[in-house]
Amino acid sequence: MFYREAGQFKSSYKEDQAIFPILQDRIGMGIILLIAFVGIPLFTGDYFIGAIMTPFLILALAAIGLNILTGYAGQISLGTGGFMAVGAFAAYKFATFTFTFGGFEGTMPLVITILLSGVMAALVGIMFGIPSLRIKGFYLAVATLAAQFFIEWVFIKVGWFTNYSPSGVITAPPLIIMGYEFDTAAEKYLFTLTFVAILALAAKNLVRSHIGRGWMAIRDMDIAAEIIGFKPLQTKLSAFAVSSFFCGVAGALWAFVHLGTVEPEAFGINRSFAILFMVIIGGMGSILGSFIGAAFIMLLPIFLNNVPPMIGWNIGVDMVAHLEFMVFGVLIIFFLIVEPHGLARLWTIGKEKLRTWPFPY
Amino acid sequence: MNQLAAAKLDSKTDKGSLANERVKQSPSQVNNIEVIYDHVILVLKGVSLEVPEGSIVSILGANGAGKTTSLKAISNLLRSERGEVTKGSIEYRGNNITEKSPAELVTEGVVQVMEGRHCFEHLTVEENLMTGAYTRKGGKAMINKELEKVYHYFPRLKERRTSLAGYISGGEQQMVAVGRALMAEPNLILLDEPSMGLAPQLVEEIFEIVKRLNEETGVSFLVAEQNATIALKYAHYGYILENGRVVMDGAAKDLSNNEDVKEFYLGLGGDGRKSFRDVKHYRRRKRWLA
Amino acid sequence: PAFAEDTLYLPKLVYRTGPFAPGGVPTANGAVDYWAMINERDGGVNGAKVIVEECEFGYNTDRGVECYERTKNKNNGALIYQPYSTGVTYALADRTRTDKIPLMTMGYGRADAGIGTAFPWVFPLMTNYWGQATGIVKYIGDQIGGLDNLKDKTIALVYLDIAYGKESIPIMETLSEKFGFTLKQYPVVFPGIEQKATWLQIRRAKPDYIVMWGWGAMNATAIKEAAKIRFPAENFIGNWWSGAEQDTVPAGDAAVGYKSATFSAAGKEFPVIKDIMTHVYGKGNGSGEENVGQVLYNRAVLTQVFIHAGILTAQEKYGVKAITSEQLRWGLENMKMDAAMAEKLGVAGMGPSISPTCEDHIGGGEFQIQQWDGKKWNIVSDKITPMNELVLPAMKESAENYLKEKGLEPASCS
Amino acid sequence: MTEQTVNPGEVLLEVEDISLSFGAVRAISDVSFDIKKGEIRAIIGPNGAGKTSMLNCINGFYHPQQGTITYKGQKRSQMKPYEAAAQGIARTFQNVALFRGMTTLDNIMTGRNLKMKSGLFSSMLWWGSAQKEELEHRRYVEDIIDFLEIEAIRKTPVGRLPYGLQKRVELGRALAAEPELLLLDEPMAGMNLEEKEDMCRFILDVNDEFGTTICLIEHDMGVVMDISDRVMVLDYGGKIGDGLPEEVRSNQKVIDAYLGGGH
Amino acid sequence: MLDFLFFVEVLLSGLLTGALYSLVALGFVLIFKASGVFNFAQGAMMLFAALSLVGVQEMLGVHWTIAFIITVGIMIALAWCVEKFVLGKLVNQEPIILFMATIGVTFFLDGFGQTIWGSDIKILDIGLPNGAFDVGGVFIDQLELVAGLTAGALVIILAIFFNKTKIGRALRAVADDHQAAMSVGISLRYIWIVVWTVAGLVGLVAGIMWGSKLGVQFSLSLIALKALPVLMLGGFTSIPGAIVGGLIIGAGEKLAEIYVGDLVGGAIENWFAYMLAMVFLLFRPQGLFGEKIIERV
Ligand SMILES: Nc1ncnc2c1ncn2[C@@H]1O[C@H](COP(=O)(O)OP(=O)(O)OP(=O)(O)O)[C@@H](O)[C@H]1O
Ligand SMILES: Nc1ncnc2c1ncn2[C@@H]1O[C@H](COP(=O)(O)OP(=O)(O)OP(=O)(O)O)[C@@H](O)[C@H]1O
Ligand SMILES: [Mg+2]
Ligand SMILES: [Mg+2]
Repeated sequence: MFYREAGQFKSSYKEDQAIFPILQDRIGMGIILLIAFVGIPLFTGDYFIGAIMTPFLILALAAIGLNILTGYAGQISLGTGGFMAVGAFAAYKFATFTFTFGGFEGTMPLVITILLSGVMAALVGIMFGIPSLRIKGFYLAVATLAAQFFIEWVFIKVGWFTNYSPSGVITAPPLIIMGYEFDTAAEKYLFTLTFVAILALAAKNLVRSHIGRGWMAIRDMDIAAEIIGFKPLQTKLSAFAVSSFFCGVAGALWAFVHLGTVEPEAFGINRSFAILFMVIIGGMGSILGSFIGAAFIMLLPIFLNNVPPMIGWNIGVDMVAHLEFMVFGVLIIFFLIVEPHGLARLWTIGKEKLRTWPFPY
Repeated sequence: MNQLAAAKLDSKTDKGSLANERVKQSPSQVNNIEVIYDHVILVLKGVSLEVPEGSIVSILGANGAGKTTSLKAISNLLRSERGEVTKGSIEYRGNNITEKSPAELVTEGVVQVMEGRHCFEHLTVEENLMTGAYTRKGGKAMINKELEKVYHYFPRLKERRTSLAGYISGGEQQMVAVGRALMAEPNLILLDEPSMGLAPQLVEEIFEIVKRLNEETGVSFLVAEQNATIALKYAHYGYILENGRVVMDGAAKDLSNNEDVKEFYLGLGGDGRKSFRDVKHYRRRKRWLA
Repeated sequence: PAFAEDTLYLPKLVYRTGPFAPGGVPTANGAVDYWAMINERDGGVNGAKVIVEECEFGYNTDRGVECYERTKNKNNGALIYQPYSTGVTYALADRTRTDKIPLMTMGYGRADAGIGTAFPWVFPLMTNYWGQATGIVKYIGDQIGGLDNLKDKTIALVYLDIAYGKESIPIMETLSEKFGFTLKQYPVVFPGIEQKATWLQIRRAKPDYIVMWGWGAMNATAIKEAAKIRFPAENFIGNWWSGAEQDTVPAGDAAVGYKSATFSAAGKEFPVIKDIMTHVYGKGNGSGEENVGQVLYNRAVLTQVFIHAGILTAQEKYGVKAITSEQLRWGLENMKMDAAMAEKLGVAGMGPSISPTCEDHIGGGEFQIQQWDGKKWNIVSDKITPMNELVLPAMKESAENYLKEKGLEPASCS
Repeated sequence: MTEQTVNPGEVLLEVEDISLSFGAVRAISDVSFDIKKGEIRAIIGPNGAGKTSMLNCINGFYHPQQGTITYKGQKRSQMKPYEAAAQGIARTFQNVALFRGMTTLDNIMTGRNLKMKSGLFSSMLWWGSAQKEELEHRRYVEDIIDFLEIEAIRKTPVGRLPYGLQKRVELGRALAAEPELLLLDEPMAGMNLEEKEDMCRFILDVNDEFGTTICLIEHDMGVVMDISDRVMVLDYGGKIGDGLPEEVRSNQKVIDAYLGGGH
Repeated sequence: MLDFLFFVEVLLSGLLTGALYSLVALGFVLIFKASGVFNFAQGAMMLFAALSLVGVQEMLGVHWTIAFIITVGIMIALAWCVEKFVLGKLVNQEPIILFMATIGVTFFLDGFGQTIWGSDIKILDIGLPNGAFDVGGVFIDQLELVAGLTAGALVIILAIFFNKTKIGRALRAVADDHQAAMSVGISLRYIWIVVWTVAGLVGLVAGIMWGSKLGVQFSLSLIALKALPVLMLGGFTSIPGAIVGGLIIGAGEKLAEIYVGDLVGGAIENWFAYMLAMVFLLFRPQGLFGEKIIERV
């Protein structure tokens, strides 16, 4: 009833191309951003901000990255963790690298550091993307898994990356931008949020540009795509590059903002899987889906874990954990059956229904 | 429905004795069904069809009219398309089959040839045909006999028997799809655009096969076909679908004499068949319902 | 009504599920049972009830962090954390610093965390990995009649190829230079359930001794493989995370004679364990009787005992029952775990006597070597003190790096 | 619009006795024919005669073992499909090959990709040049949509469209590339008369409005005979007839092999 | 000379380990063959099967053979449930969706298994040999020998079952096109239950082998990761491929670890296996024996 585009005429293609053609959506988005930037920092506690929202946003960013590669370009990847690791360790190297010229000595500005680390990840991503020209579908997973394990191994073995810390664990320097240190949970959260918001917008723009269409074309039918003129090499590698860039930045944020220290294992194969799950359950080929998926995969277990105590049902924590696993598994299946194309699609169908409400169809 | 009666009558006349007593059995019926895809897209808005035992019935209609959907509703392949029959019922030989699984239906003799080939790419042509006989009990001998029959219908397939179905030409795939259905010794075959992509003489051929099977073994056919000329030539009875509704039905003969059908489906305007070149840029589009 | 009565809140990060559950369960049980016993027997610590809350994190670092954040402010604030996970330990190092909560990492975590000025809130309270390595080499020396006999010997270091496993490498290299034995390193790919290649190499290299830095499923596998290549079990020495029933029992006969380091004796004869049996299991409570007396169980109990001692010291100094986490830090830095205290807390002979200070969060500490006889672990060496002259400088250096990278000032202890 | 290197009537594409075989199967055996600028050239023949394979050779998806293909006066060696596309060859497919995950609009937009240049970063920002470019092409695509009368399904995912409409969208995608040579593989399969008439109209219009050269495979003799300028007939990979429609129709070989008694 | 012996030994134990991998890989192949589903749950199924075996044995205190039979029953029930509540509802969806569904199954099984059987290490001893032969200085692990033979036998049996019977053809048909398969009367239910059962049993066997190696514990399910390169190298759809792939990967990774690993700091096994598989795929994108990837317009 209230969700109608009726009477909202688009007088130009420009308006029609807008991200949120429908007024209600624009308002909704505005409210969400307002809550995210103002509401949450003001009205919620450290636990929610620091242990829930910040990691959630970072993982969502990684999910966007993978979604570009798997959801939009159709290249299944299990190397996400690896690319995040590249981001994290690259950021660490850049940050701890003090350069001196003309008497002036200092380290790179933080934001540059993080973006550069993304670029590094992109390069590595391109390298491991090359096999995708020949290897397709689930088989491609092998190439990305190779990346995953190889990268992990390199960071464990090559002391240089960790400045020769005996355990191979890196400790991130404090977050200082122009002399201002981000150290409270809220500050760190806002720092992350800004990154994520901007990058998410960039991603959205990208996927609706001709580049994004190229990716989707390759995904849906690579032969036809090539026949109508998309160069497979360029298209696929660009997807790998952009995707890895996002993952790299996410990795850097994870190390610098969330944990403040990481061991290579923090970006192990399980991370890669988790993020793939986020993409699939959230919705392949949907930026919004990346967020929903991240929420589902990361927050739901925590929530489930909190439920029994909340309802004053005290069973052993191990039992709670087992239940958490089972319910989680069941929910995954349940949502797939309700809407195989992911929660994001569920959301759009919901809107469809709203639009035609009160008439069934 | 008196037209239908008529259809039965004249269909009787040109039918083998075997078919004759089959006719007495109750027909396959689709009663006023409504089909919805993805819970939101309403496609069939109350369609009723009837396929008397041992008759050939054809469905005509524009793209998107709902032909394929109707057939899938009968063979119950809708589920796998996230579509569902929300109203009405489907009966086959007197019992309701709306809930039966496609596999069960095949064992009962209802076989669909799907639109757009749907071959098993990684199986050879011969293996494809053999899967057609999956539900049959008989041994190797029987299978080989059937194979020979199909090869006899489509010599082309015999030449390509060992190549993967994924690699054969579009038309060849179409033959495989049809041939596969013939292997299952069906009572009711649902043909979805059998002529698509086939060379002219093969189109004739296919319908000849339909006719022969129908007369010799009394198999009934429900054919969704775009080539109205030939469809009506071979069918006993016809339905015309327009976006989800049956807008006209009657004995094939009557239909082919109907003016509108003539003009819009058979391309026979008042002055015989007009050339595709002379098609006007603006044309009066006839629609039965706005 | 949290303030109605005095309480001490000890959240416990546990992993009773996942790949490391076999080790996680006994450690968790030990801690929980101990405090249950204290509440039962003495009605808390000087009357202050102890609230233990478990939080399951499945050995998964970010879930660990989430647990920490979830619990840290409950019941007027958590007193101390003991994650039993290297990853979480590293991740919490910063957070506990800002939140001013002690982090007990008894026998694991950063090797340099013993430097109180650099890590004012972290308490290894026990020889760290480097110390342990030196100690084990010392023991090997004793076996062959003196460290200088190490000259022409070969020692193989088999370690799990992750952060934890690599901690010992630098010091082992230093040692091999110092004593002239050849050190051969054999990383085992995580999670270490497939080690064929490693053991083929070892069999070829024919080392005199094998030192193992393993954890979880890796240990049992290694012990079995060692037996398969007929390597004498008594020359195979694991560190103290590679020497529990969970490692030897699955290995069956292969494990007989296998040795490992430990700083906590196994067995049920210690008063504290007896009390747990009577006051907890005796009353039909308790979380896992089969674990009682096992190496990891007792180690967890011992850890709690140190915390207990810290609490007592703090209560005494500040004259309050419900102490704060900052007061507990003082308590831990000033407690004396000597014979008397051990006697009082019923752990005489169970663990080392230590006396940490503000600068030194290790406070001495010794450990022993135990051997598996097929049924139980028996102590087979007298107390070994690490070669601190080697260890301390290394720790100091590493700690300084840390402060530099973090841009932190060393905490003052005056 | 790609610049015109050849003027009307001239040979646009010359195929000189090419042969193509897959293992034992001989799909095409030394066939030669040419396509003149601006004509509508039909290829007919029984199923499995090698028609589709021929198109695949022309746009570089298959590489004939023998023979040469000369396009716009230059002999071309093995070329990749996207290179062919870049040279102005567009096509539709026998089994619809649309991008099922995308809307009609996006599908047709992909046809414009060769003309879109804006880079990663400007696309990310969605500002200035990138946006301008996008809108320009959108306008062009909208014209095609109007022309094909598919406004109504602009935003529908093509996966759910009925077969006939999918074929139409595919044509749109090919047109969007403003091709010089348009290859159509059975564009009217699975259409009823009315729709065939529409299709013919589109093809004819494209042909005489943009002067696009068209090479078309079709099994509906009515259509072929009416709209094509010249017809080539393949059978078992070999050429058995070539010439004006009526010539071909009366060619006995063709009648036996293909048309059958019916016609 | 001695070095040559050593080489032989490395090779042998590599091959044997490989056979152990292929035991796990087999399960994946079966299910992929029959429905184009990459079954993420295979590892979990293996663990669950082994857990059930030991659990039943402990609980009822019966001889392992009886426990085995009961476990078979359990695996059949599992297969039935998977079809009924998961796959049956996802007919005709893209492979990646089905893949995700199997992930759901994984989570459930992990939780369920631990709930019933607990998460501590269980000793699995059904009297499989445990030592090693010493053949002229070359050590051969007895257990692995047994495992190798079992794997070989399984492969032969399954290969025959799937290639000679009409079910075999039906399977491939289903994998190609769910809808078309139904339209010719193949009952997906039946096919899937059969296949998942067989896969479950293969999992059980693999579980027994690995279980008696390192005790039945959660880490068992991690073996799946070692099976992936095997699977890809051999081809997702080929039963013989599983064993051949296993042998290649096994031998390859061991040789690499020992002769190359030293030079670069060791522990290269994991990624080397994948790199190796990748190199093979670059030449045969469908794996050694996998079905051709059909590219056609
Ligand atoms: N899986 C689906 N999901 C959503 N809508 C669908 C689906 N399949 C078909 N439709 C819609 O149902 C309507 C009827 O489609 P159907 O395929 O039955 O038409 P048709 O008569 O077979 O057309 P054609 O002659 O082109 O095959 C179409 O408008 C189409 O958009
Ligand atoms: N990639 C391939 N591999 C093997 N054989 C092929 C391949 N492509 C085509 N063929 C064979 O070549 C012959 C010609 O195929 P083509 O698709 O060109 O026929 P067609 O003329 O298009 O027939 P139709 O009218 O049915 O589309 C067929 O027999 C087909 O089996
Ligand atoms: Mg149809
Ligand atoms: Mg063709």
